[in-house]
Amino acid sequence: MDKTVADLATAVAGIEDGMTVMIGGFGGAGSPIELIHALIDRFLATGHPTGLTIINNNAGNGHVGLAALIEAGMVKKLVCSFPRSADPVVFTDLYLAGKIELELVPQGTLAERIRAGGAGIPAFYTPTSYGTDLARGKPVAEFDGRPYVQERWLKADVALVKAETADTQGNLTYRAAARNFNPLMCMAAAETVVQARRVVPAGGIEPEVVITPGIFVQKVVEVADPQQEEDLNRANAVYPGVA
Amino acid sequence: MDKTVADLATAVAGIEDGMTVMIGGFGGAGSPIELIHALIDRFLATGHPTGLTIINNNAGNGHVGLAALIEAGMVKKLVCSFPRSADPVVFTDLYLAGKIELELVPQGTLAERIRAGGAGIPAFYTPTSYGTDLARGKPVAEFDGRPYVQERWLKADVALVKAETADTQGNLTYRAAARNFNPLMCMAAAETVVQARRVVPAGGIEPEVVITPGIFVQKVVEVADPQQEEDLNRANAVYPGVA
Amino acid sequence: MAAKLTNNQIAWRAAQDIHDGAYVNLGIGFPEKVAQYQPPGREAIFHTENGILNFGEAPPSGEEDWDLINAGKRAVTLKPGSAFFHHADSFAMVRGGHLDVAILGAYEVAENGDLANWSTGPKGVPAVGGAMDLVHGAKRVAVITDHVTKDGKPKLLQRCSLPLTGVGCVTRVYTSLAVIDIEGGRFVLREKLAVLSLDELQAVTGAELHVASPVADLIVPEL
Amino acid sequence: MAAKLTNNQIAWRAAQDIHDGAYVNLGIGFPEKVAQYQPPGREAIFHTENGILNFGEAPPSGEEDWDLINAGKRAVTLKPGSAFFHHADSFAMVRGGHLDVAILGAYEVAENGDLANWSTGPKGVPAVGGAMDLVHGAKRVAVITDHVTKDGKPKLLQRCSLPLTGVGCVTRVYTSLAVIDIEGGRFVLREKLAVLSLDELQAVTGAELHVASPVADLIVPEL
Repeated sequence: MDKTVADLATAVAGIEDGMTVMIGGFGGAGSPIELIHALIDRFLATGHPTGLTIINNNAGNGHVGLAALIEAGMVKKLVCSFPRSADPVVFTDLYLAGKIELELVPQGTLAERIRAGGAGIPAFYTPTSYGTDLARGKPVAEFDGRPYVQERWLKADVALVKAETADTQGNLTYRAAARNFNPLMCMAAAETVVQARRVVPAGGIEPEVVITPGIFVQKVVEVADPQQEEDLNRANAVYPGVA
Repeated sequence: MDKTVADLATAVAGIEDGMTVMIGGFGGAGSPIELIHALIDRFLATGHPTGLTIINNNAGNGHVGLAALIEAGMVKKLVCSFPRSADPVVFTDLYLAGKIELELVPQGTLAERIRAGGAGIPAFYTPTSYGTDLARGKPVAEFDGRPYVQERWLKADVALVKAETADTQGNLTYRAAARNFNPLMCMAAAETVVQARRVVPAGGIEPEVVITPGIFVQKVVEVADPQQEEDLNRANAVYPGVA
Repeated sequence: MAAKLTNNQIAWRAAQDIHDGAYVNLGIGFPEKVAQYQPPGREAIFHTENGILNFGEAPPSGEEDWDLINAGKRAVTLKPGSAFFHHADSFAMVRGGHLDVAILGAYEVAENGDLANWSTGPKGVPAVGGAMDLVHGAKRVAVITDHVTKDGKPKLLQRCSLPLTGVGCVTRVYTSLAVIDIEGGRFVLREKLAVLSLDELQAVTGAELHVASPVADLIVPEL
Repeated sequence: MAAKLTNNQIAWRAAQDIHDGAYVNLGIGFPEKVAQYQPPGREAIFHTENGILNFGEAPPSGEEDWDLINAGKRAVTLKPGSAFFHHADSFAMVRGGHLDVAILGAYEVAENGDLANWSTGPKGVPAVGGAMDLVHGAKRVAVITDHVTKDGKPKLLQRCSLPLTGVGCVTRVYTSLAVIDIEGGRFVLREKLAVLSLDELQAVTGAELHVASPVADLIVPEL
């Protein structure tokens, strides 16, 4: 069993118009920049995929990665907890112009909904958002005298994930706080596509330290020297940039 | 911050009559034999604690560990998925005599209920047990055209857990399949008591490989050479044995 | 009706349907045998509820590590690429639809896909383990079983009489006499032992066997 | 009313109530300052939603590791005993009642404990982050805030006018003028600046201040 694919273009080849795509990362940490840029490349070459629903904690920063994906016009709807950022101009402009949909979800609920999608739990109750605007229209129930809001699972057609080390069977480790949503999204997508800084043979990761077991991963591509969103933005990078 | 305690007796000192106690382990793997035996010692010396509700996957094996706890007459009720074993005589006899209560829970539901208790999720829906005797009396709801059973969280007053390495702040690693329910029970108990084969200073466990973060742990005791239930049973051990 | 497959042969037949790269959970006991009969060149990855992916066969006697056991509490070994995880993650794999196939034993299977394999009734100590979770979530839930009970009664029925493990969950049954799919609430016969007529097979089956396409001979090696 | 605490002084006062060994989440922005004022001899362990326990202060400029950031996306460092975990485990800590205290900023706090700190209304892009999760679960939810808005209006009110973050969740408010508990749906004054009369404080507070026990002077060092 070898889940590695040859290049980034092959890795993102399964993403089609109208799909729901989870993208790992919290701010720049753990954001799979190269996979996102490969998807933009395909869109620029072919006009597809477009009309995507993106699930991420944020709405991107600057003009690279997720922000560039939105800027390219490929995104119909964003599901996230914090679509404001230091340089929010891309999403903000589209949102205020009514050209992109937003489903705002509290961060912990977002994480739990994704985990629920991966774990076969169609709905759960949380105290979070009870009595607030974000609970509107959602069922409420009382348990042990306290009110809770019912939330539904979130699933995706594809997840784009950034890992530190992957083995050929798709077992993964992450780096520091770049872990964040990545392991959850691996669980909740029909096809999980991983960019890893290092790909090793099966057995190259100690079974005790595997964070994402390979069963949750379908494709692995090595990106040996991944870009960091924060560095790109400090350099005022723009993707795809001037030809 | 130092969560280590001097000995096993101190470790289990907080367990009182009528409490709900989660005990880690699946069969013998990950079973905190020494903590359980320390609790039996206290009962034999003081008559307390008794009337305990125990949450574990099984009902013990042979005449050591959980089986010995039941045999000592300290357990009022058992919440578990598989109370049958190679030598089930202790639990079976009490159960058939109507002297111990049993709440039978499918294994995955048991794990998820414990995690829910730790994660502040009072209830969730699962397909497991729908249409079976074990779903009787539980609310049923349909999501996306499929029926699901509502299950409630499980919490405990105390969890007894077996770890491989602990640091003084309570960060834990486990050994192989001895992990099983242990990390979940750490999350779901008001007081989590850990026996670890090795206790190291803070910083002695790489932050990337921590399985249970210290926030879920209250007491740590070192048991350098823990007994393995399977070995004890193959030697026909009986606890407390003949004086 | 002397001719029937041995348990090893039933396990062999079930193993032939496991594709390369499949993630598989084998119920404890008889279904564990399926692992021995993986066709050469195909690699399945086995999952055990108690927190291991990609475990291998039992170690030599005396070399057991009792922290390295499967759901049946038998000692196992590891293959390259294995991983450990806790019980909630393990059942996320089960319930979340990540397993390609689960193969379970059965007391009874009904033509509507209902399975009874955990309780023989109110006597004794009830124990369910992971069975009720496994019947949900795996992409394909198959049963391996003798075609009839020890005293010759059908195990394939119109409706189960014993307490259910799951509702409408089984899609294929490998028995000692036949391979039968469950489709649209009916048993559809796919393969049967050549020595057996359809009528003979029907006579030991508790619900109607339908034939949708040519019935193949159920051929297995000596094992 | 020239006399008021600086943000640093408010943060200092809040820090004095954090016990040794406490697990603490500080909201992004102003509340992050609380970490600087831990009393000597007391060790708090800080949690950040994006998956770190026991992080320390910012690294020197130029030495940032952008995979090692807090919820405010600022670079941090690690202390001995730190741990990484994913977002679901992180919010299990939050929602599951494992944090001893969460300290948050506020637009408005009501005498019934309601908090508004995420939205100033329908204009602009809404963003909530982890605020709605943090107000539930932590054993103690405290607010640090200027006592009044920039244009002098009360932030402590009978009822919040802005969209709520949480219902009945705040139990103590540290302001630039006072320390106020929320008990039984009322503001109970615990400490106030000595230069300020109760009437003067009441005049800039949007709901009645109750006095249940002697009101202490709010005394903080120059910072």
